[in-house]
Amino acid sequence: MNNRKYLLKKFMQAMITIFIVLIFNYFLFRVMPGDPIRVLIRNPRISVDALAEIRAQFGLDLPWYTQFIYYLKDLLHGNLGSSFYYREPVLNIIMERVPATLILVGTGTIISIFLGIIIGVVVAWKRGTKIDIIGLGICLILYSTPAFWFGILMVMFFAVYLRVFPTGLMSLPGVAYSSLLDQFMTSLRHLFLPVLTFTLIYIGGYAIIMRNSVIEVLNEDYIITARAKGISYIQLLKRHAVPNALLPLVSMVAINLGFVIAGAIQVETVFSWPGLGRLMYTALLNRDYPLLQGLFLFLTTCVVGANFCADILYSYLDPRVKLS
Amino acid sequence: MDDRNILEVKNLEVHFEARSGFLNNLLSREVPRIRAVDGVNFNLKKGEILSLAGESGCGKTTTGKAILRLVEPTGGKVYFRGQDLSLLTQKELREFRQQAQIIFQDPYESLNPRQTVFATVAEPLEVNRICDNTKEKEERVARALSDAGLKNPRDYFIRYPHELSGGQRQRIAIASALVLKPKFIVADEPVTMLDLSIRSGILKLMMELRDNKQISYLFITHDLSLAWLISDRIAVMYSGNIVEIGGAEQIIGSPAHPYTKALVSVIPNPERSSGTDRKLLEGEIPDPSSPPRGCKFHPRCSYAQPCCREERPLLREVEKDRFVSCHLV
Amino acid sequence: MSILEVESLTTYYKLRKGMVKACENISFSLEKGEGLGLVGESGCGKTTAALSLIRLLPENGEIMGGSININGRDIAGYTEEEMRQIRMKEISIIFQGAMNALNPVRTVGTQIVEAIKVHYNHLSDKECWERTGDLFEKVEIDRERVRDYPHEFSGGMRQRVMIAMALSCDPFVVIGDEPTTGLDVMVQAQVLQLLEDLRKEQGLGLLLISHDLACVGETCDKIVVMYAGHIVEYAPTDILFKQPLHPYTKSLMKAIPSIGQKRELIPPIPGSPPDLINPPAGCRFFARCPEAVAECERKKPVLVSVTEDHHCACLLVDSKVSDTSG
Amino acid sequence: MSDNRTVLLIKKKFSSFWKTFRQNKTGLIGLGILVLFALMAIIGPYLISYNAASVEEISTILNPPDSEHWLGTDDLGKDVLAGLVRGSRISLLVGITSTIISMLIGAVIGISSGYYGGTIDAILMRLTDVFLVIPWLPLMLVLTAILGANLLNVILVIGITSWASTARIIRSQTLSIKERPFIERARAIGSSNFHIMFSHILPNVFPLIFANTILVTAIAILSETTLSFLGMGDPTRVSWGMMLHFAFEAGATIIGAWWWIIPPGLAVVSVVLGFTFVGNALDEVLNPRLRRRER
Repeated sequence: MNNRKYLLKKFMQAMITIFIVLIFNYFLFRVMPGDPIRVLIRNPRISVDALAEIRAQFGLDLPWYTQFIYYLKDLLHGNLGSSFYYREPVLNIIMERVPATLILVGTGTIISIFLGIIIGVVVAWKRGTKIDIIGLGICLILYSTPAFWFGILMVMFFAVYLRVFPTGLMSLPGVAYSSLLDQFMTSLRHLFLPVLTFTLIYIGGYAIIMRNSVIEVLNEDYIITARAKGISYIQLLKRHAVPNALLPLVSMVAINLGFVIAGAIQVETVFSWPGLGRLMYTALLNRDYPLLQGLFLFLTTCVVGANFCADILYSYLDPRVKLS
Repeated sequence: MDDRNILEVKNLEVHFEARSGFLNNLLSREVPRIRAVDGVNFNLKKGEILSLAGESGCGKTTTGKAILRLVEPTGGKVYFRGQDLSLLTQKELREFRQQAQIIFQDPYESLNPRQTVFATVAEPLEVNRICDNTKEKEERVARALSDAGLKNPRDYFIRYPHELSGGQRQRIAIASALVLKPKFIVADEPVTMLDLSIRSGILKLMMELRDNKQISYLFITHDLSLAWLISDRIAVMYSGNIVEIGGAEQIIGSPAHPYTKALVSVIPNPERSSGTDRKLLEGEIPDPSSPPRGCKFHPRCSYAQPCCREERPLLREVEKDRFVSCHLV
Repeated sequence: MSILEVESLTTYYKLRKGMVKACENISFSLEKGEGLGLVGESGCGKTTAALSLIRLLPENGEIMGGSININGRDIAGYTEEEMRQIRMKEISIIFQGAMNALNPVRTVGTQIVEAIKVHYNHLSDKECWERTGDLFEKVEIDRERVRDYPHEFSGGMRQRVMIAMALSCDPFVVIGDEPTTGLDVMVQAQVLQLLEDLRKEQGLGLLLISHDLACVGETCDKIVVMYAGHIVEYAPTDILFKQPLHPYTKSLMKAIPSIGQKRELIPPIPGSPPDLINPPAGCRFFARCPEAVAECERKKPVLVSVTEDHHCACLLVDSKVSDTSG
Repeated sequence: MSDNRTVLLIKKKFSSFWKTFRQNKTGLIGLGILVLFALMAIIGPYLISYNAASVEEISTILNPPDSEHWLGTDDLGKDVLAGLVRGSRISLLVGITSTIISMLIGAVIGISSGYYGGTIDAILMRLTDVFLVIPWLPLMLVLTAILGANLLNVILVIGITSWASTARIIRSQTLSIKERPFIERARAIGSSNFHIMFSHILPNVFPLIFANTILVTAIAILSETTLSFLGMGDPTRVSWGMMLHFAFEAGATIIGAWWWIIPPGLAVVSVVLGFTFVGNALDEVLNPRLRRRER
């Protein structure tokens, strides 16, 4: 199979996935117990006529397939409906929150992958020694720790007990900054704890995957071939073991995005970080269904997109995939 | 049908469609066909051992499996004791499978690692609901094991394959074929994975079973010297076809087809000083999805004539019971 | 002087259950341009011996004693760093099953260039690739194919790539560890022919490890037969085939179907090789030997010269020898 | 005779399994942790009483640990240790039952998809992919929000959202087993598809399923904790996650009531670690793939 065909195939698969998610998403919010309109209106004494009018207004009197087509049409125009709670278009609310999450998740993920790889390689290299046992132990503990609880511990220790970092939020509300540098430093201080939490939580997972992957690669025959060439151990790691071990990590990182989002929800909730995760939490508390639906669709599309990118990357890294 | 024959294979064809998913079908129209077996003809007499020899990818294993309908043939006919196998009902197919069994190459792989010896050998009886009586079943399993040359068969009952040696495992595999009392066995490279010192034991066993139980064998092998050693006749396959078939001594002693000649010449022979009179072929076997026009062997054949490039030769009887498919013979 | 001289090499594996005495007191020598076959059944220690020579044993394997002389220098005590310097440059190895022996995600060319660069660091990139192309032609592959990936080659072709790699730094000694196992007869013959031609052309010392006595007999000048970690017989090929002395060698010979003679199945060797963690005190072949006498169970045979270059480790042969000489 | 044989077989299998497992130190530590928590869940609640403080006893609210309340009290004056003990029941119950659901779905889909191949495989794998890429926590949150937060729903939701990776692993294992000659042998003796799946594929993927079950239990317990913390747990059945939810909502972080925060979290970490240790050990013992090459 050539490269274009491979990409086309992967693209089609991604599209099918998104479509299934769309259908799923659409029906999910229509099987809610009770009448969605009643949930929406939250006024038990509304008259029957008024109800019918609202029903017609939302198109709920139409057959389900017509409704579904309207829904798709709206989606194409970027219309995700409007939030009960904020009384604003869902898309606007989401877009407002994207940067905050990107900063948190982006820095956290990059640092944790980078450090995870390094730790994984070192631990695999020293396998069987004390470094391996201690490193692996710490990684497993981090992997087993709920993100929110770790965040709470961070807050309690650094913000409440030591008082060196703020307990949460992205900036102090209503404070005028003396300079741009000051503002930057304040932001950095607010960013520190959430990013630290986020990074530490995910380092463990990445390091364990990397360790197992490196050990598996080190057992391959081509490693012995490479050693038979007389190359040094460092070169062996650099040229064969690590690049080949990184391959499974590429797809793992993409699949793990779901976990990363889970982490974002927890960390943002604990640190009152004004991103998508916290938005999801408040939407849940307020039972703000249109917002939830929009968020859910948005996040899923992001993960599907990331997986597609990982597939493209993978096809460049591993010449074998195009063949199968 | 000649009733001295237990098996007659006529124009057997197995063409695979190159595996592709739903999306691939959508994206590309042409589906390459792999011609694994491309018109194979032979007969097997009762109590005979016929070797099917050739390099990997020549279709010898697929032929064996297609005869047992473990792979569905896409063309041609197979008659077993005069019965057309393509017309069997599910029930008849089950009955056929009790008479025709297969032994695989790798005794490490052909036994389920999580089944005990008893479970493995008794399974054919259970699957075919042959005997429900536990005592009788144990009796038959024990007999099959001792027929396969294992002393004190009951000691093996609760052992697992990994506790046994390679030779013992292959005997277990043979026992699980024997328990159904078959009349015909396809032996797919049964000794290839075994050490030289164990091989002759398994081969001897197969010969004894032929003599005592009148079992006919289709012996699939890549090793011509082995084929010569144990079989009555040899059929040499190349790229999905039989190129030569005849008595074992004749095929090895005076090969007729250029391919057979080359194969015979490379049989390792320590008595010979190195390298002399070996006919090394250039290149490799053709891609089974696009075999060359004319004789499939012509690109590698040193005797090739213009007609070889155009016309595909048929299997012709050149002397009694000796068939060759070559324009030049 | 021999380019490779191995003297009582002993290698063990550490397992939880104990030491596996995989290879004991192995001695042989290899001259320039000579082919030596190391033959035996699975688990006889032939691969262990090969891996000991180039010091690529698994982590639990350890050389317990003996010397390995390459061009007169004993490398048995070399550090890993010193070993690195001579691998490929003086001694190289061709592994079996070439699919996994090559890194699947790098072109075969890069993998050979990598080897050249380690040992010829004065060469430029272009010269390295030039050299790789030349090597490809030497092993009869189109030089353009250096840019292909391993999965784009057939099994026989990959084995040729492995040979090209093994020759890339002009070693004196090449070890072929079952280089043709798993290949078809015709391809096997092609590869063996190629190895033989290269050996004679370049004056390589070729150590061919195989389970197939017939194959080795056809391509090698001398043969070492191993059983259960010991050398049982060591002789020039023609002498060995004409006059095998050790009972094990004799039964191996008989097991090869000899075309042109009478078709008959010889009786198999009964039993199986001994457990190498607790090997028997006497001859390791005792339990399966058709000619064994009571003494064999207790007394360990040593490798003795029967004639000048015919060596055998068997008490029966030993006594005959001492009879005639005494 | 044949019953006798079965007993012998089971004995033989178990003793050889235990012989290898015993050598795995982390596996033993994990097993120890799990046994401890299992005991705590089974008999713990009978030993410690768990009552809210009455109005007069206002002084017992939010007390740090002392001799009477070893782990202090919460904002209602309840004993944290007692809460921890009761919570272990809920957390383990949810973790184990939802894992069983998840494994059943995963195994059925994985085996049938791998064994039948073709269109069935294509459809099932698309479905699996969808479940694999849908962000897992939002899906669970949304589902529980819609279905209503009670214990049964939490179990169901965790069960039906966490089977995808299991199905993938089992499918690929099935695919490789399907290609092995003993399956063809089974077909050659006339076995039906059902027979082959049940007596040949299943026993060979079972070790993988088993090890995976233990590992998934760890994830299920983490999921339950997170779900509850985010307010989607059953408020009447207080699990460790729910304790943390109440503590967080009551501002225990800011007050510095560490005795209310640390124990439930530590309990989660230990149990998850215990399951992970045992799961990894089982994986190593039953599916020797990562084991270092010897010889």
